[in-house]
Amino acid sequence: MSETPDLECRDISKSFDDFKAVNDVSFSVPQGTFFSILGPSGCGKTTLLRMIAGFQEPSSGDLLIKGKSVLDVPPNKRPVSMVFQHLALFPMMNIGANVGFGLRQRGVNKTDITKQVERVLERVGLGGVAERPVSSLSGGQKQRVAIARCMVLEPDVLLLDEPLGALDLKLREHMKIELKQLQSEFNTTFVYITHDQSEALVMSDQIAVMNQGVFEQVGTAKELYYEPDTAFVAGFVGEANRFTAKVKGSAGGSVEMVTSDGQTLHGLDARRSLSVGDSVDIFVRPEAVRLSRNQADVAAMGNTGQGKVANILFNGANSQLILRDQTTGAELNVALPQTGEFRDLARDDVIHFGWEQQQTRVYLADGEQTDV
Amino acid sequence: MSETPDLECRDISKSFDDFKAVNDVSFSVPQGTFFSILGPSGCGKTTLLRMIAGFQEPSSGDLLIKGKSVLDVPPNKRPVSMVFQHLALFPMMNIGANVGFGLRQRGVNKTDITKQVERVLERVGLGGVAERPVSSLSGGQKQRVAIARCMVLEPDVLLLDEPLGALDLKLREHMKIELKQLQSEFNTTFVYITHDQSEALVMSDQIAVMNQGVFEQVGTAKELYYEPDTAFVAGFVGEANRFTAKVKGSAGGSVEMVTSDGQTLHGLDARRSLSVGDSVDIFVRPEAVRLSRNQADVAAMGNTGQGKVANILFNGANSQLILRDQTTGAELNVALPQTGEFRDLARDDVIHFGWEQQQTRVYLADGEQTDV
Amino acid sequence: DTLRLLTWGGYAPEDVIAKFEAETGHTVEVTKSNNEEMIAKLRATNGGGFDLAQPSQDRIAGPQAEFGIYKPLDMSKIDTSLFIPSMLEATKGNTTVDGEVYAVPHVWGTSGLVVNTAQAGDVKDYTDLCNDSVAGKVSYRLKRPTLIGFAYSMGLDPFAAYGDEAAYKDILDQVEAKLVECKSNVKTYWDGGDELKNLLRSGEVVASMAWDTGGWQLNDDNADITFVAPESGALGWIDTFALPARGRSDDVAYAWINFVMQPEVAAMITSAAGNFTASQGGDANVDDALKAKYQASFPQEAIDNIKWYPSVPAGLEALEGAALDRINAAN
Amino acid sequence: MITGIPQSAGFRWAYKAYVTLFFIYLALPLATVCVFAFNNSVFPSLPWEGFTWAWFFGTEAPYIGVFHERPILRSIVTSGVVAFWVSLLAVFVGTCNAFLFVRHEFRGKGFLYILMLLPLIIPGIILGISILVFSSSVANFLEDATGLWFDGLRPGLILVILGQFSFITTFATLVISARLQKFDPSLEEAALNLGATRWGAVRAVTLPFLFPAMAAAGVVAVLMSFENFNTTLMLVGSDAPLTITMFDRLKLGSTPVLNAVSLLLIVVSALLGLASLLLQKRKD
Amino acid sequence: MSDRSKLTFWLLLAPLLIWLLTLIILPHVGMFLVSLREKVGVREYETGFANYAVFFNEPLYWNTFARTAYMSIAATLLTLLIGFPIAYYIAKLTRGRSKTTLFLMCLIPFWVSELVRTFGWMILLRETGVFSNLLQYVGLASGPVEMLYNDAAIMTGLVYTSMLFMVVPLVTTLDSLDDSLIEAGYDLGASGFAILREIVIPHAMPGIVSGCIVVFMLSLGNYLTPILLGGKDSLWFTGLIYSQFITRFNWELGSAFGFLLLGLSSLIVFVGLKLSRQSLGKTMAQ
Ligand SMILES: Nc1ncnc2c1ncn2[C@@H]1O[C@H](COP(=O)(O)OP(=O)(O)OP(=O)(O)O)[C@@H](O)[C@H]1O
Ligand SMILES: Nc1ncnc2c1ncn2[C@@H]1O[C@H](COP(=O)(O)OP(=O)(O)OP(=O)(O)O)[C@@H](O)[C@H]1O
Ligand SMILES: NCCCCNCCCN
Ligand SMILES: [Mg+2]
Ligand SMILES: [Mg+2]
Repeated sequence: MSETPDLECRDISKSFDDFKAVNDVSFSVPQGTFFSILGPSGCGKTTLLRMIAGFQEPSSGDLLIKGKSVLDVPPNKRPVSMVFQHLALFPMMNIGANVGFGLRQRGVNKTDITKQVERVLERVGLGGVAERPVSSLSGGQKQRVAIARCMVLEPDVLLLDEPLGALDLKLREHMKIELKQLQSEFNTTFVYITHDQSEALVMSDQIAVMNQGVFEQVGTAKELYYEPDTAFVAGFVGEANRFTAKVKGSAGGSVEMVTSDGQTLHGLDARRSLSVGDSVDIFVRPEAVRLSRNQADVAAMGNTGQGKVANILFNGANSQLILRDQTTGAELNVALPQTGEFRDLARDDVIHFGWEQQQTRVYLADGEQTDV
Repeated sequence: MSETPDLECRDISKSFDDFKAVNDVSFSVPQGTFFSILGPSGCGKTTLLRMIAGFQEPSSGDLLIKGKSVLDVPPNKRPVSMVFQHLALFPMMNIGANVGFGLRQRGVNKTDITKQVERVLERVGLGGVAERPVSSLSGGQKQRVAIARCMVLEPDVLLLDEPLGALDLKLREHMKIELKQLQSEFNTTFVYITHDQSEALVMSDQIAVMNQGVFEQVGTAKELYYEPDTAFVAGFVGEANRFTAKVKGSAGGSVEMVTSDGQTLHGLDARRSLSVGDSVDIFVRPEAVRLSRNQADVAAMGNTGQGKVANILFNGANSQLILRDQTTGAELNVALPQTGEFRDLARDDVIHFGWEQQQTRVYLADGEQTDV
Repeated sequence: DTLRLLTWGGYAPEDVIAKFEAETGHTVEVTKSNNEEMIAKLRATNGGGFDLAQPSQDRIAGPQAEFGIYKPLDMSKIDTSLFIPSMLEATKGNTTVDGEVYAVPHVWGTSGLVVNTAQAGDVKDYTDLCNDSVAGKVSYRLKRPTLIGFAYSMGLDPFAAYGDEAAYKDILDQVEAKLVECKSNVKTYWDGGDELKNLLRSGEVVASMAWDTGGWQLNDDNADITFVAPESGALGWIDTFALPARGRSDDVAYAWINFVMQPEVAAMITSAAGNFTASQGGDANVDDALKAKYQASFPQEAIDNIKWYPSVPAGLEALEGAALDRINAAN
Repeated sequence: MITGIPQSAGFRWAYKAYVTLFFIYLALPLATVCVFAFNNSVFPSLPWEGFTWAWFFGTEAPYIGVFHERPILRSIVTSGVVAFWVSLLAVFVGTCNAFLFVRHEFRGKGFLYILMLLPLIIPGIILGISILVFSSSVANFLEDATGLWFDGLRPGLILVILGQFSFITTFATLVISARLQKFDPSLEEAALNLGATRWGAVRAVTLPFLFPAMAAAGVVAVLMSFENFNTTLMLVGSDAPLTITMFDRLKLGSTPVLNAVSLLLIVVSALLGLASLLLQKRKD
Repeated sequence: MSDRSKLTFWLLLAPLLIWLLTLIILPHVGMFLVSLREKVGVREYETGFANYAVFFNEPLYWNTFARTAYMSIAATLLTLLIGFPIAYYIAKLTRGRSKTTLFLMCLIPFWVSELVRTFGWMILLRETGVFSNLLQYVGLASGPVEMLYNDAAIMTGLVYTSMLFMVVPLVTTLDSLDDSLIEAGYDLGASGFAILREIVIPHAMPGIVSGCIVVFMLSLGNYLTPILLGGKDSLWFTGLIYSQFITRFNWELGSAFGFLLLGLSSLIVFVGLKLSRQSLGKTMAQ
């Protein structure tokens, strides 16, 4: 992309006393992108966002919006707007006054404010509520007002700090889709932070996975899910069975490993960076595991075994099986096929399972990253 | 079941002024069952539970525990214990005193109390914490203390009012499994209320789906999921595409319907209770819909069509597609196969879809229930 | 038993109390007050809460008629031989209501001027307090003696007008005008004797209308300060003993009266309060310095010129109060 | 703290300076009072005549120290007695009120609540006067009717206690209600569910939860009682509490013995304040 | 059970009713009745409004009344003006330990009685006092300066003595103002002043009103401060009431004055509540 990105962070860091909350983070967000930052609690997401908004000064690094450094611009002058976690709608003003607040500060005249407020409220599907108090809205509607309040100012970048965190489950599911729709309608650059992977996966064009102040990986949802760069990303994004093992043998890009339970697993060593004796972390997604009553069906797979059903977690389309490996006793989570093929499986049934070598993701255990 | 059930409600009702919060509910819970009551907010779950605990007097009906009516027994004398939504651990007492509270009320002597408290704490995996303050525990541990506090009294029935509601997502997933384990260990009858279908589905032996004060259906998780009795259950338990349509023709147990969009759908009319012209609600689960690039693959199914990909909600194993029917423009949610078969599908791609007649659940629209 | 005594500052010094307690085994609790508050308290308690009170003789008959807060004295329990007969008779006469006697005299003295002669030598009469030379450095009480003192010094005769409300009102109006005009000269209106002494001693005030004792006591510290009998005459008062209507320890009260009227004890009180008592021979034991000061302040013509308060007729106090309020409010 | 709002250094400096000045303003009179408790002079004012302990321990007139001033010592005891009863009554009634207003719904609740708040906006002197006038009329009536004496209805300790109680109870009610409001009623239900009786549940769970607030209300009541002047002034009989005694002294002209008493009061209040603070700490 | 809860209800109601009835309501009714008593002679009374007529016919009384009211209002506004930045500083610009410390430091003056506090001011302000000497020492004054016995001294004392009752409710309400509202304001382009006016003050309104009510009541009902610091200019309505009772033994007029003061205070509080659209119950529960 030769265009200047809407937002660019260059080696940005923030220390609190001795503690580095954000550590040399660099990224850029092209115009119109829905960019998510996904990471566990305390990893530095909010700190990063507040630096972008201007509420916190970076300890080092530079921050550019539309190509211009904004480090010296105070928050009330930056061309970014922020949707706060608890929305921070002004309870002392009605909805219209909330949405018009920013325009009033800019000295826009009253009739224009009324017009623009009504227009943006209509765009978020809330036409005609301007006179009502904020408290009369439902959670999802408040959400939309918070976005409208920012969008009416036509910011270059909209920052969102876990805006769905306070909503209940069903509404959150719904708002995920709605938020993405609003973003593409307004065609504004969104920087969205969350610790909920499903939010990030569903909505984003680009996702940065953050951990302990650094970005572990930046990519599309699929890249993160199917090709995690690091063990952290593999474990944090999506569900996975996790094993720790030692490399036993390595030949022709294929690698053989033995877990602490004594189970032998096979994976690919695409980069040929593993050597015998290395400790590795292994991740296998539950849906990668195939089941069969017939050994032959799975025999050709790189990893096979026989397991006893320890527990069936029936949950409709998302049902899972907990299998206990008959030889090693290790537990394995397996997604039940949505086809309902194994609907009649019962506890203590014995079944064959297997998964392909290339579905086994292997990472060197100590920090050093090896993607197979 | 000839054994007397642990808990039995007979036509129990509760009115607040003119409003019937619980309306002629009858059910019985055999010893050792994990019985869940699942329903949306405000449907009367808490009211029902509080009547069982004795905190609210039924307006009519009877309530039996181990075969004996307990209507006249005050709450502090009923052989039921309750785990409260926010646990209601006593902050002014340490963990041991919390767990021993009920025994103290019974006048058990001190040494016995200490012994029993220690034993029950060990059973919930918290041996040796009796002296610590409640605030030193994590959310999941508090949960277990709350259960221990009840279980030490060996109640006939343990009532749980959305006890996982206050926990965060990851912990809730974990506690679901743990709760079920505790229940089978203690072999106590649990009556569990929740509005989260996945909790109910994963844990329960029996689930009652409640709506507006009445039980819509009582059954196992699978029964509810695969054979919902009513439109409400079909819509509330699990995800579903919903259509409203009119019956066009009915022949040999098979029924043909046309949606308001003009789409023709086929379902089974097992009870042969539908007649031409009836308005119906139709539910199709996203995972029941098959996709194919090849029309021939789905041609044999009762319902087929061709759709354009309107949106891909990538979410790892739970990814969904939103298809727009090319002829009617209707939207259809389709679960993407976990196999990753359609991983390369992109927006605006056109694809064939289809589902079987028997996967189409049809209900008469106006209250009257017809299960096909 | 306990004697709850409602009295003026200085009338029940610690040494006297200690002596009384040692001799009789009773204890004494003292509440310090002034005339108005004594009456107000007794009125609120309907004559309870205290066993012995010491209002001035002119303030007994009126309140008694109005509120019935005292009980008649049983003269047989009082050793009348301890009193100076003329004072005893005068007091009994002024405090008789419906044929019953309500008070016997205790301490007497005068109100006049206390002046720092070095800085305010020209202050000779009440009205001199309004001279420019002492602007901002004078003080007086905002109470009825001030009204009366100023009236005399303005050449009026308020006591003579006691019987004629209209005439009295006319006098009050003139005095009020004078005091309002004089207000800018005033530093602050003093309230208690010690407060005034502090003001004079610190030099914040150089001349004041005040009780004679204050002047004499200050004279010990600073020879320039002394009591001056005003040219228009000092005002003579007698503070008394009266029994509150619902006192509980009458016997102790009588015991106290008979005890403090003994000449030696009376002398102790005189040296504490600075004023002479109605005790027969009580002045014999008083130290000569005080006597000397008394004589210096009161040459014979000044003694003859003392205006003794007659009993206040009911109703006048309301007029006075209103006038005082207006003075207080004026700017 | 709002870290996010950048402000100019000059503004921040001026703001800090203002805050500093404010606290100097708060501290100055008290510090002055304390310092002059040690002035070797009969006036609590300049010039400084040197340091002395006489205003605490002196026995020679006029240098009589607090510890040898019988009337002052007696009035401290009186104040203590009054404060004790006032806080006991206020906390008791305040607790009852809290339960009533937080736990019960009844007709006229809003009206009673406003009535309960009323003492806050009645000037203390009026409160004192009205009680004085009323109790006097009742006493007069009863005495006329029975011929007995009703000294308790005349100015004196009982009326002082009742007078202070009449408005301090409002404070106690507010403090205790605030905490009871935060109480999760399901705790009480949990206790019932575990077999406790209704009163047993209140005793085992609710009262311990309320205790810090009750203690805090008690301390506040003691402090307010100790320093109350306006209401007490109208109701006092022969036993004057400390503030009244000090006021009488001050009117008559003060010696540094008043500073000495004040210093002692400051110390004791500070200790009480700290104690209540520790109680508050424990409750969170 | 419902019988028992009825019993509990009545048992809880009883102390409240006894308290309010015997110590608040009946005494005020009694006082009102006394205020209607006209004295016509020694121990002779008639019923009527003569005492109220006295008030309205004597300019002195209603002047004092008005002066007390406006001085109290001035003291209230001054306290608000001085206290607000302090409360804001404590609530919003400090955290943790220093917040607690500053807050407690606000309470320190109230560990002693108003009398002692006022006494302290007397020592500071009097002609031979600390300030006067200090001014002479640094050469700003050539002779002793009297700072006591004037309205400014009364104001100083009133503001000082009221400060706590303003700062505490303000800190409480400002504390409950979510910081993110202020940040959101900035983020939307507001200046510091706009945020103060549009967000902070509207949010703090209940605290402002409750602080103002209490401070106003305390000033209006004050007795000590005007007496001790005001000296010859101390005129205050409570002083008039006191003197009717204590130096004039005129309970009837005193009661009438008391009622008028009560009426005035209720009226001003009512107007204040109406203007700020607050309710007594809400603001006082702060
Ligand atoms: N003002 C501060 N002073 C000191 N440490 C801070 C400050 N603000 C944040 N931190 C620390 O920096 C780290 C990152 O905090 P941050 O709020 O950015 O996390 P987060 O990723 O937003 O977490 P969450 O998902 O819980 O909101 C945390 O360890 C936090 O304790
Ligand atoms: N004491 C009461 N008085 C009046 N109505 C009540 C009372 N308690 C409950 N209700 C009403 O009864 C209905 C059922 O309430 P209930 O608390 O049982 O719902 P619920 O199913 O537990 O909901 P949730 O999942 O939100 O907890 C609601 O509409 C509620 O408003
Ligand atoms: N008008 C009567 C004044 C009485 C004064 N008694 C003064 C006592 C001073 N120590
Ligand atoms: Mg955060
Ligand atoms: Mg509920």
